[in-house]
Amino acid sequence: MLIKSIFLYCALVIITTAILTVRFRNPVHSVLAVLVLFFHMAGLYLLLNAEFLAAVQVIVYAGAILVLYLFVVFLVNVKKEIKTDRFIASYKIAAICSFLVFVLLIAGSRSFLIGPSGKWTIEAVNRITHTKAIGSEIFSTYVLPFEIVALILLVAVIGGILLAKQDKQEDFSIHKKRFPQLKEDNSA
Amino acid sequence: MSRKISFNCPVQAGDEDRYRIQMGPQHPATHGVLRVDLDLDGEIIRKCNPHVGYLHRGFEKLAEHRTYVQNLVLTDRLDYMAAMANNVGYCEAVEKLLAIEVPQRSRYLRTMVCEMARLASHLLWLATHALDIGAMTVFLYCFREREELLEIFAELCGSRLTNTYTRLGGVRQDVTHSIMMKLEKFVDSFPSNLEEYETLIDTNRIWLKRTIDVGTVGADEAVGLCLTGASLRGSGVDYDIRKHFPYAAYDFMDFEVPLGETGDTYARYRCRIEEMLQSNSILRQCIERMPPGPIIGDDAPDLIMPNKPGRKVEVDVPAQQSLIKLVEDRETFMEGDVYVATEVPKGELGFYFVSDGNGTPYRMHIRSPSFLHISALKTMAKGSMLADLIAIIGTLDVVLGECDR
Amino acid sequence: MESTGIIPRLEVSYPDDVLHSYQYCGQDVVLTRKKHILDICSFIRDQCAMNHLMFLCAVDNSRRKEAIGKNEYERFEVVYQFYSMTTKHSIRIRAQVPDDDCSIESITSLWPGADCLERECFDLMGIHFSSHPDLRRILMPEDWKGHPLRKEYPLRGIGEWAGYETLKEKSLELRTFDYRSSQKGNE
Amino acid sequence: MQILILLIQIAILVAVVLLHVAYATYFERKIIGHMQVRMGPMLVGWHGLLQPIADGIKSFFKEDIIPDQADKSLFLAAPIICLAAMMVSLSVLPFAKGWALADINVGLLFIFAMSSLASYGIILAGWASNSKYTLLGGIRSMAQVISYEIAIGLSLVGVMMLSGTLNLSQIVEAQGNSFFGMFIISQPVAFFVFFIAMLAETNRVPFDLPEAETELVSGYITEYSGMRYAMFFMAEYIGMFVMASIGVVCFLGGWYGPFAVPLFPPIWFILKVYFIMFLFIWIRATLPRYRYDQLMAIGWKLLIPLSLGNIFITGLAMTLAQ
Repeated sequence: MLIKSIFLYCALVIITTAILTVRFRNPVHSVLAVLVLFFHMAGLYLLLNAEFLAAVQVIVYAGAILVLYLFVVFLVNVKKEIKTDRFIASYKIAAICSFLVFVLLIAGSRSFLIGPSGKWTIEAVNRITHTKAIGSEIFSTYVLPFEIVALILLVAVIGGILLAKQDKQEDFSIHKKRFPQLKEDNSA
Repeated sequence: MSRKISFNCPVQAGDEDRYRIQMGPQHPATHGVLRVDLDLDGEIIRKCNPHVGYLHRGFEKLAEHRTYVQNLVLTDRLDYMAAMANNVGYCEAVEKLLAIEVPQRSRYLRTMVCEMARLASHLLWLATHALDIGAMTVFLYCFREREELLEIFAELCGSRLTNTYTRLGGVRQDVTHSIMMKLEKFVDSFPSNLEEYETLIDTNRIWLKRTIDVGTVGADEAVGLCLTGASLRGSGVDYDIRKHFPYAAYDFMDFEVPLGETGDTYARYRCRIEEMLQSNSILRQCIERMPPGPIIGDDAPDLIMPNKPGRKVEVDVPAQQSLIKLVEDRETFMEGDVYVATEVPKGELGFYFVSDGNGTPYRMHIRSPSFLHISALKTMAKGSMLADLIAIIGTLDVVLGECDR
Repeated sequence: MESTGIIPRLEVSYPDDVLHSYQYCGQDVVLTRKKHILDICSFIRDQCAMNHLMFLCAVDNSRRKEAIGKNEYERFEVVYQFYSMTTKHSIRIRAQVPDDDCSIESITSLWPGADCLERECFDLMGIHFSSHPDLRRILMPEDWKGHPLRKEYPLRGIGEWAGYETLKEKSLELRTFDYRSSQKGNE
Repeated sequence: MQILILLIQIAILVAVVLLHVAYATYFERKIIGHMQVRMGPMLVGWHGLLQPIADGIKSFFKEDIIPDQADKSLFLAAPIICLAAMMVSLSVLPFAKGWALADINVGLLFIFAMSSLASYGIILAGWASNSKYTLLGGIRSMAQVISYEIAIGLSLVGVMMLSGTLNLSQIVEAQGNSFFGMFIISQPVAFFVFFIAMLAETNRVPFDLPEAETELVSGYITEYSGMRYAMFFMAEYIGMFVMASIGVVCFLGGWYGPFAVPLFPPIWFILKVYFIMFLFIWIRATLPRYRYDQLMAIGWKLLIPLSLGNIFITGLAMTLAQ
C-alpha cells in the first residue's frame, strides 16, 4: 500500500511537472520543473530497487546536464525567443505529427513486459547489489553497444575541445612563461 | 505572426549584447569611490571607463582664496596615506617660489618623514593589493608594521594621518630621543618583517599566476600614459624625482632606484618591495647623519610657533590675521610661476604655482599621480579579465583623495 | 631644470608662434600662440627628446597683474610642462587661448595620458580641446553648469547642483524605512 | 515506533551538526585570528565562546530584505535548497560502526548527488537576485561545480575499486583497523586530487571565486541578508563538514584510531574531520585566490587527467595482483 501510494505520488508529480515545463513562460522556471521531474524519476527507480540508477539519474541529469541547460538559458538572450508564438505554422501539420508520435508510443508500449526479465530476479539483484549487476551486464552482454556509445561521446569531446581551442587563441594568448618559479607548472 | 527564431551565440555577440557592469563607487576593491564602467564579454573586459570625481573638494579653487601657509593643511587631504610626503612637496614648491632657505637639520627631518610616509603608504598598498588578490593574512601583517610608523607620527606631530608636519622654511617640531629610539628599533626589525610577507606571497604559485603578465605596460607606453613612480619603474624606466631633482636631503643619501623589466603587475610589486628596503636604508642614514641645528629658518613666515626662538607670538591678534599679515609683508613675493615635483609614494606629485604678488596663490595646480594612473586604467585593463582589473587597480596604487583633489 | 638652448631652437622653428620667453627660478618658459601647439609639442617630443609630460593645466589670466594690458596675453592659457628623462632638460609652454575662441588642439595623439588632464581643463576651465576622443566633464557632475576654476566663478558656487533636489527628495522618501522613524514626520 | 526512533535520531543529528557548524565558524575565526596576530572574537562569553550563538540570534532577527526586481519565489527558495541538500547528505555518513542513519548501498553516490543539488541553490540565488554581480557569481559557481564534480568523482573511483563497494561503512571496513590499510597510503594521487577538488567543491579559498569579495562584492549572496544569508553560511560549513567526512571515510580510515575509545566511538572520526577542517582554514589564511580561467585550467588539465591516470594504474595493479 505504501509502495503503491509513493508510486502514485511520483507519477502524478512527473506528469504535472512535465506539463508545467512546457507551460511556464520563464525558461528558468521550466528548467526547475524538469529538475523536480528528474527527482521523482529517481524515486521511481528507487521503488524498483535500482538505487544505483537513481543516484546516477540525480548526479548526471540533475547535477550536470540540467545545469548546462541553465547555463545556456542564462547566456542566450531569451527575451527574443519568447516572442516566438509557435515553431510550426500550421495546426494541421502539428496535429498529424503529434498523432504519429502518439501512435508510435502506443505501438512501443506493447513490448513492455511486466515483472523482471532475463536471469536477474529481484533476489539475485539484491544479493550481489544493483551496481555490480549493472556493471557485469554492461561489460559482458552489452559490451558492443557500450563501446559504440563511448566512441560517439569521444567524438563529441574532441569536437568540444576543437571549438574551445579556437576561442583560446583569441583571448588567452598572453600567457608566456618567463619566471623560473613557474617552470614545472603544467597547468597554465 | 513572427516566426523568426534567433540563436544568439554569446561568443560573437555584438556591442548591444555585452554585459555591462558598474563597478563602484561602492565596491570593496576600488580603493575608495572610484567607479569603473565595464563592458564584459563573459569575464573578459572589452571596454573599461573609469569615472572619478566623487571626492572632488575643489582644492585648486579653494587655494586661490587662502594664504600659502593656510593651504598647507589642504595637502594633508590629498594622499591621506602619506600626508607627510604631500606636506614636504607643497613646502618645497612654495619655498622655491618665495626663495626661502631651509636649515640642514629640517631637510634631514623632511627626508626622514618622507621615507616613513613612503613605507607607511607602501605597506598599505601591499596590504590592499594582497587582499584584492585574495591573500588576507598579508593584509593584517602589513598593518602591524604600519601601526608602528603611525605611532611615531603621532608622537612627532600629534596626529596619525593628517600630519601638517612641515612648515614653510622648516618643520614644526624637532624629534625627541624616544622617537629616534623607536625609529631605530623599527628600522632594525623591518627587513626581517618584510621577509615574512615575502614568504607568504613572493614565490607563491598562485600569486605569481595572478600577477605575472597581468596589466603589462611597455616602457614607451608607460611614459606616454604619464605613469610615474613605481608604476613607471616597473616597466624599466629610470625616473625617480629624488634622483632627477633632488629635494630635501636626498642629495646626501645613498640609495638605489629599483627597476623592473617586464612592466607587469609582478614587476611593479617587486619594485615597491625593493623600494621599501631602500627607504629603510635611507631612514637608517637619516638617523646616523642627522645634523644639529635649528629646525626652521629665520626668515620663515610664521605660524603659531611657541618653540621658535627669537620671535614673539602676538596672542591678542587672532592667529589667522597675524598669519595673513606676515605673509603679505614679505618682500620676496614676485610675479612668476614655478613647478616643483616631488616623489611621493604614488609617483610624481607636483605643484604648479602662479603668483601675482599677493599673499595667496593666483593659481595652484596639483599634478596628482593617482589621477593620471586612473586614466591609464582604460588602456591597461582592456582585454584582461575581471579579476585582473582588480589586480591592476591595486598595482597602480591609486588614492581617490589625491585623484579628485 | 637647467637652461637648455631649446628656446632658441623653438624661436627659429616657429618664429610666428613664440611670443616671449623667460626664465624664472631656473625654469624655462615659453609663451606661444595656440595655433600650432600640436606641432610645437611634437617638435619638443621628437626633436628635443622630451618624452615626459609632467603636467598640463589651464590658467585664467583675467585678473593676473602681469597679464593686464599686455598684447601677448589672452584670457586663458594652457600650460604644458615637458621633461626629458634622458637629457634631464625641462621646458614649460604657455599657450595663449583667447576668450572668444576658447579651444585648442588636443595632444592626446602624442601623449595618451593627456586624456584625463585635458578633460579636467575642459571641466574646470571650459577650454575646448579639438580632436580629443572623449571630451566630457570628469570631476564635476555631467550636468554641472559653469566652469569652477574661472576667476568670475564664486568660491561658494552658484546654487546647488541640479541633481541635489531630487536626491534630497529621494532621501526624505526613503526615510520612512528608517529603523527609528516608525512615526512619520518628526524631522 | 521505528519511525519515531528514526525521527529522534534525525533530530539529534541535526542539532549536533548545527552546533558543530556554529562552532566551526568560531574555530575558523579564532584560528585565522591567531594566524594573523590578532585575537579573533573575544567579547561574547569567555574568549568569545558564545559568539556563534550571538551571531545566530542576531541574524535570526535581522530584516529579510528581498530586492524589488528579484524573482521572489526562487529568491526565497534558493538558500533552503542549498541547506536542505547539504543536510540530507549527512544522513549517510557513518560516524562510527553502526552509527549511520541510513547505511545505504550507494552512499558515496548519494553524497555526490546531494552536493550537486546544493549547487542549484547557489545558481538560483545568483539568478533570482537579478543583480549583475550575483549572476556572475552564479555562473562561475556553475562552471566550477560541473568541472570539479567530475574530478572529485573520478578521484574516488580508485577507492571504490579497492574496496569494491559504494557503501561508506564498508569502505571504512575495507581499510581495516591499521595504519597502512588506509587508502591514503595506497591512493596518494587520488587523495591529492580529492583534496583540491574538495576545496573547489565547497567554494573555499583559493577557489572561492563564486563569492570573491574583491571582484564580485559577495558573489551570489550579495543581495541576501539576515537568516537567509546565514543559511548559505551554514550550508557552506555543512558542506565543508561533509566533504571532510568523505575524505576521512575514504582515505583516512574512518572511525578507526590507534586505540578504541569505549564510551564514545566516533571520537577518532571527529578528530580526523576536524583535522581536515583545520587544513581548510589554514589554507584560507595563507593562499591568494585563483583567477577564473586558471581555476578551470587546473580542474580540466591537471586534476581530471591525474585522476584518470590513477584509475588506470589502480586497475592495472589490481589485475596484476590477482
